[in-house]
Amino acid sequence: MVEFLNIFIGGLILGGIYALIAVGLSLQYGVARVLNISHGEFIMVGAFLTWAMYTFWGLNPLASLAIVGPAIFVVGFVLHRTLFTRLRTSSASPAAYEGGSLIATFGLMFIIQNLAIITWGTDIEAYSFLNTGVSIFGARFAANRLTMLLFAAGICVVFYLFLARTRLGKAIRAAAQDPETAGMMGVNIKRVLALCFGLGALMAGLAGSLLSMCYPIRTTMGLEYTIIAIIVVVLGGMGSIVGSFIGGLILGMVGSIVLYIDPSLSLVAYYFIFILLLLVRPTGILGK
Amino acid sequence: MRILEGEGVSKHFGGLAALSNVDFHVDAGEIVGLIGPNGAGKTTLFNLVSAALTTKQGVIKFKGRKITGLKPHQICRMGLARTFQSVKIFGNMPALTNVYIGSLFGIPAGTPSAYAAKGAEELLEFVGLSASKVTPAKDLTLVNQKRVEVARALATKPELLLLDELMAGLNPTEVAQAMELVTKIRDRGITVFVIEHVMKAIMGVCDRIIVLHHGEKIAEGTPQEIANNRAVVEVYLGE
Amino acid sequence: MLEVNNINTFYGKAQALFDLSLRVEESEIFALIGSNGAGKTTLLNTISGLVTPASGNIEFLGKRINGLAPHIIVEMGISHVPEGGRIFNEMTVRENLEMGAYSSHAWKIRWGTLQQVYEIFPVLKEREKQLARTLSGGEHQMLAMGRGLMSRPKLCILDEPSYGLAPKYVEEVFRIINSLREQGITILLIEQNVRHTLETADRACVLENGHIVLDDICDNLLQSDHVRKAYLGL
Amino acid sequence: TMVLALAAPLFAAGCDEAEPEKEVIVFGAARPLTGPFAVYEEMAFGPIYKMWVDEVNARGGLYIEEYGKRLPIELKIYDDGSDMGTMTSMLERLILEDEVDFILPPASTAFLFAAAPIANKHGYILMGAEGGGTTLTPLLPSLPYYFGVLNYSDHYQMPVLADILSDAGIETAAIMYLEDLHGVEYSGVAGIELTNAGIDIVMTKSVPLGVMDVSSIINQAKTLGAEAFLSFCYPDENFLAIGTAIALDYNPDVFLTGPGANFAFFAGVFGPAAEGIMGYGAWNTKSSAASEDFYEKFIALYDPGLLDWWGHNLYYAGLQFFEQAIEEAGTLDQAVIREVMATSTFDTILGPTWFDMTADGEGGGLLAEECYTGQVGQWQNGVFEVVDPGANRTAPPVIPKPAWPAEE
Amino acid sequence: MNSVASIVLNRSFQLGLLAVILIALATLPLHYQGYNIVRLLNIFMFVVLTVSWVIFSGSTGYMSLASAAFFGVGIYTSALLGDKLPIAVVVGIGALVSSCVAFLVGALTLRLRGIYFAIFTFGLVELIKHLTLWWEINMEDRRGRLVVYVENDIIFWVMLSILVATLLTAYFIRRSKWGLALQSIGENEEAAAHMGINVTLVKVITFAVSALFVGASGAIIATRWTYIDPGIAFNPLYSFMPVLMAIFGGMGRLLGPVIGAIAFTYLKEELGTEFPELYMLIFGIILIVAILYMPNGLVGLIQRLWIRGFRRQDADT
Ligand SMILES: Nc1ncnc2c1ncn2[C@@H]1O[C@H](COP(=O)(O)OP(=O)(O)OP(=O)(O)O)[C@@H](O)[C@H]1O
Ligand SMILES: Nc1ncnc2c1ncn2[C@@H]1O[C@H](COP(=O)(O)OP(=O)(O)OP(=O)(O)O)[C@@H](O)[C@H]1O
Ligand SMILES: [Mg+2]
Ligand SMILES: [Mg+2]
Repeated sequence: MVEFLNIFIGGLILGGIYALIAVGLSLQYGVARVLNISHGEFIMVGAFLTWAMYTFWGLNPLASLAIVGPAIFVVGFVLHRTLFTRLRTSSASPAAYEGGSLIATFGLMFIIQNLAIITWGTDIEAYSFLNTGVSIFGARFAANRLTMLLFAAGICVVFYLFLARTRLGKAIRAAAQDPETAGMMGVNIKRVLALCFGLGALMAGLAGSLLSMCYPIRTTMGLEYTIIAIIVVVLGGMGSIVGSFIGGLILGMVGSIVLYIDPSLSLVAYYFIFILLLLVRPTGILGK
Repeated sequence: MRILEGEGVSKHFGGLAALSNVDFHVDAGEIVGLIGPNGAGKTTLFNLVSAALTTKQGVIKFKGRKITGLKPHQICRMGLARTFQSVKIFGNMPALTNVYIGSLFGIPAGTPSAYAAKGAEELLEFVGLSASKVTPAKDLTLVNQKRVEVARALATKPELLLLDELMAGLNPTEVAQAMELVTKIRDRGITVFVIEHVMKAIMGVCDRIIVLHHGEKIAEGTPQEIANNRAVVEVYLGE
Repeated sequence: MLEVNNINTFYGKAQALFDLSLRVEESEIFALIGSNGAGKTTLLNTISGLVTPASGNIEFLGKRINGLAPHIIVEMGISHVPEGGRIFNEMTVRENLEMGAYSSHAWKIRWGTLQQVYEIFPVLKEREKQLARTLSGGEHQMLAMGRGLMSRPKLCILDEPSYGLAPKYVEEVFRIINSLREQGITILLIEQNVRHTLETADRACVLENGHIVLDDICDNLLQSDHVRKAYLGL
Repeated sequence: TMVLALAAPLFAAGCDEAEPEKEVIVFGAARPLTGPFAVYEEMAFGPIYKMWVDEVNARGGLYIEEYGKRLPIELKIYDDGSDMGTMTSMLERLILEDEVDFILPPASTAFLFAAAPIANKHGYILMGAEGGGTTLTPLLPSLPYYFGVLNYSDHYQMPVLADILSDAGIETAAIMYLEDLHGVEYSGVAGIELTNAGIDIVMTKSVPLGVMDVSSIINQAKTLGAEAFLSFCYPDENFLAIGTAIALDYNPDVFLTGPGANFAFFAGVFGPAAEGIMGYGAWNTKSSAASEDFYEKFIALYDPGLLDWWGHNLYYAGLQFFEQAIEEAGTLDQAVIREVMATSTFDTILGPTWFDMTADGEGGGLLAEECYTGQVGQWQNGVFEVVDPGANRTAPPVIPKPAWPAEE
Repeated sequence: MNSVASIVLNRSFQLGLLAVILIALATLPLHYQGYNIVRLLNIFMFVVLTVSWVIFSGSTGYMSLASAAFFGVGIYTSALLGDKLPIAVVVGIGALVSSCVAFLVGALTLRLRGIYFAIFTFGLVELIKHLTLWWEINMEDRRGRLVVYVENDIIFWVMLSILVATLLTAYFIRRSKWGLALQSIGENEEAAAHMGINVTLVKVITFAVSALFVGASGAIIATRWTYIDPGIAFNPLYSFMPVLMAIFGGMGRLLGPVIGAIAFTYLKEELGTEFPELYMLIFGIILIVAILYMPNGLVGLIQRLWIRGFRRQDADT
């Protein structure tokens, strides 16, 4: 029973992280059509801001979510309004835009990382926060990881409700399917796309904040997280927020089980499951 | 001679029976119409015949040979060509290249490419597009894109041609021209199987009409018989 | 109500509309006729802001609208039902309709409008929760029109609403257009079903190669030799 | 137009320039300024070679008899982006195109392995810094220009650890190692040495780079009741292991992580929880007066959090040795300097320092065992004490380690 | 038209110039031993990777991120066999093994489309990497291996031959019926199938052919790297780089990827050595500016300038 809980809740925690990392990217690619290679850099910046505020000002990492999120949102929004909007209007076709924006985000990745290296150096940073055990029916878990899971789940649910229920959320979904027609319905497409990009960045920033509570951070860590995010998003089905969530949980559970059996196989298992699932469902779990 | 025949053809999408147990046939030299309300399964039938979709239920034979289970390119090389309801052209290629590809690959290997190129030009003229040879296909109007598709299909030297809603969006005068085109295709010795919603055209060119409704065949006969069939009037024609 | 003055529209270097002018009066059905590629869709797209004219002037209710973004034009009361309907396949019927009422003034009163739309198209109420992509062709077109109405337009632009529809639904479409007019909505219509259109509309103009060649009340056009020959196939 | 594209690089093939009068000595290196290994540049060899160059230049440079004057040192550092292909190319560029006088090593064991044959081929002395390993030992005879300074698994660390553990009466140990040359070597050697010392290895688990959860391993070690937990991973995984052990309340008598525990900032992150954790190294200000001086110099220049209590004094000593060998040789001829390095003993912050050469002095060498200030360290009251048995010891090991502190 | 231009555009002139350059390149190591050999062979390698990528992905629109897998397979072939067989044979085996892997992968996955295919192939690289790692550690109790040493000029010649083979293949595929089939698959695969094109066969074979060159260049470059392990051999960088270089150069014509790879490799190295602390920043800015102002890549820009140059000349005369 305890072992089962260890694996199960461990899987939830990992899955929660994966989902949180992926949801923002899913939004950016699914709606704004930008496969954001610099996604991980936003995670990294979120993590470093949180770390810096904790170390230098003693600010509670959970409280810093409220600062990091909006700050990174603004950056994402402005980036889209300037760079990507320009790119979109000057691109000959949607495919050309996707290719172009891929390159542009590569560029962004280099720029953000270099700026971060100038600011924070390349060494490892870490802090200890809520690092105590919490017992759930006899199984013990680190409090910071549970907190991260709770916040990740909360953020994802709020975000899902926002998309499903609100006027803006519906506009975002409509824009994801057919931006031009959404424009004809009265949606300010430029703003909605920028909003999506900004929200994606915001989710990345929050993910970074939460991750920094549990893992050491480095300014060069971004790409690793981008890769995880892309994998989860594709696994879930492009543009499906719920899919990303499910994809994250599946990978998390698989990871947790394999870590229990043989940790050295965990990454082999991730990629194996990923490849297998794609072969069975060529457009992801919830793709159409 | 039956150039195309199907027995007990069925297709399900999840729980939805898009086609159930349809028997049909097309004789060589005929123009056969396929009509039915939206969503009746007409395009699905074409997709099965041309192997764009596969099914395990039922048998489809072309020129007496079973073709279920074959790949689209094999069916094309046997002499069966088609156009698409939602056009599928090679958008960034000039109209002429679209047709040229048809003549290059649809015919037996070893044909000199100069011959194929000539055939392509001739066909483009046949569908009335010789003026737009070099225009990238995506810049043509929808109707002209459909004509490119017809020329491209003809370029593969088919014996049977499937036309899916060639006449949608045409005004009556243009419909008349399109009808003429269909007749001319038949006059080249090509059997034609058409889906249309434009009654005037269907009634005008077809020798025989098959009516589908909810994936089932509800009527079959000459245009006259179909126009007077009560079930057809009720579910399809209206009034 | 809508006044188009001397607009010229280009796709890249190719000119699609030449010095084109027309007027649509309040509460009428105004039809555009023309062979394929004549520029009808281009004209509608220019009016609703999807394409920007290179020169000329478009006024709606006395205000200049060319150069404005589509979402602002919708707010001003023009609703465009595009070629093929272009409904949001992955959203439910209800959500599609709500999207139609996205513009701020329509959003506040969307529940009322929704009931009205359901009255016009009772089928849509039955299918409320269904994903739009599972609708039949006719229902699909009804949804597109219903969505157009949700923005409470003063002017409704319909681009070939009967495209690809079975004959039975084509009748239905014209019935709906008539009932819209009865509710006082002005209609700008493109249809290939020329006879039916000219019998339904008040006035119409004939577009050829980006030029307007005829502009008259429909009864006259039905008598015109040119129209009879080129568009009615007589 | 195809032609033009192919022609372009040809123009780049420049012609030789006449050699100017020698004014500076150029030291070149391909270092990971970016990418996953960039952390080495900031926390390991990076600060040391910069500090050393500044010091030498402050003295006016290296005195080279051949030129009859002091020549200042200039650094030429290229970024290898943590990519092997780039590193090997950059190294050859430094040697062939820039014709630097000396090279400094790239970072990480694998990169050292790749760099050693290249340096050797061109007859450049390569002092090894971050990395080294048992796999290199059999190759040493064929690499006369290689001089490794860092201690590694069978290069005295594991035998010493085994002694410490058996002295303390530890009977069982659990090993977690990274799927990486470092992890594989350490776990392999630990298996041999600990078993020889009569310690039962109850668990050996490997984890992939980038692992995000090690609770199952910690849980298992806890269930098996392993008295010693040895984590042969990099800081990322080691931090995770410690954090998880604290949360899961697994407090073995010995908790060793390396590399990781040897960095000064480690104690900052874990605070009181760092108490009693062991790592490799080691040196501290008590090791010798020279160590104390070195420490003072370092913190005058850098954030004390960047200190490495394992490698820093070794890298610095290596450079001091290199520097004296060059001056002693009185020329920039690498072959001559190599002979001096292979046969001499110089004073460095480690005291008298020399290399144990292979193949009767014809092969490459490793820093002699006697020169090290310590092999195993342990955090005690905020100091990384050397706990080796013998003369190097600065404090006796605390085994069992204190309990994890309660979170306040 | 202007006479200089007409000479430059003359076919036999171009071929002649090409031959001269080729001979100049081939004989370079005979009288020169410096770093430019290394620089050139690195450039060649990236041109090979990029052009191979374009052979398949450029026309079909299937964005493959599997290059690193084929490259790594080549590298490992070299590491395992390099000391047992002559280097030319090793390179050949590397090419064939990569090609076989590509064939299998292609047969399995080419029904995936768009981003799914791209990320699948990426996942594949990682899977192979971690499997190799697992196998080395658990079955052989080691990690990484040394690769046989080969002289730089030999590497140079082998790489040059691979380059020539790649360019010739790309050129002839582009001009053939086969190339048209690939292009039509990129435009609309379903329609292509209905035109009588055996799309599966065309895709899988092209994929396998393009992997030949990637594998070969991996096998030869490994000897320069001297020491490799799975992380080094299967580095996703070598999947991303060809894509970036191809887009950077422009994919409209064969020349685009070639120029893109040359310019990119050169730029990256020069920036990395001139401004090691800031080059990522500069590089990032260049990428963004390039994509904003050169929508058709470098060749697009060159073409534009070229045409403008002609206009001016024409106006002058
Ligand atoms: N790939 C598919 N997946 C799921 N359902 C499908 C698919 N293709 C068709 N359908 C469904 O099958 C039914 C028949 O579709 P089909 O396209 O054959 O109709 P049709 O008779 O051609 O209609 P129309 O006249 O509107 O073109 C429809 O309900 C349609 O929604
Ligand atoms: N996106 C585009 N790019 C380039 N040319 C275009 C584009 N859209 C339309 N055109 C051209 O503009 C002209 C007018 O097209 P438009 O779609 O307005 O015609 P239409 O009258 O609506 O025709 P149809 O009856 O086929 O709908 C045509 O020649 C068409 O080829
Ligand atoms: Mg259909
Ligand atoms: Mg139109």
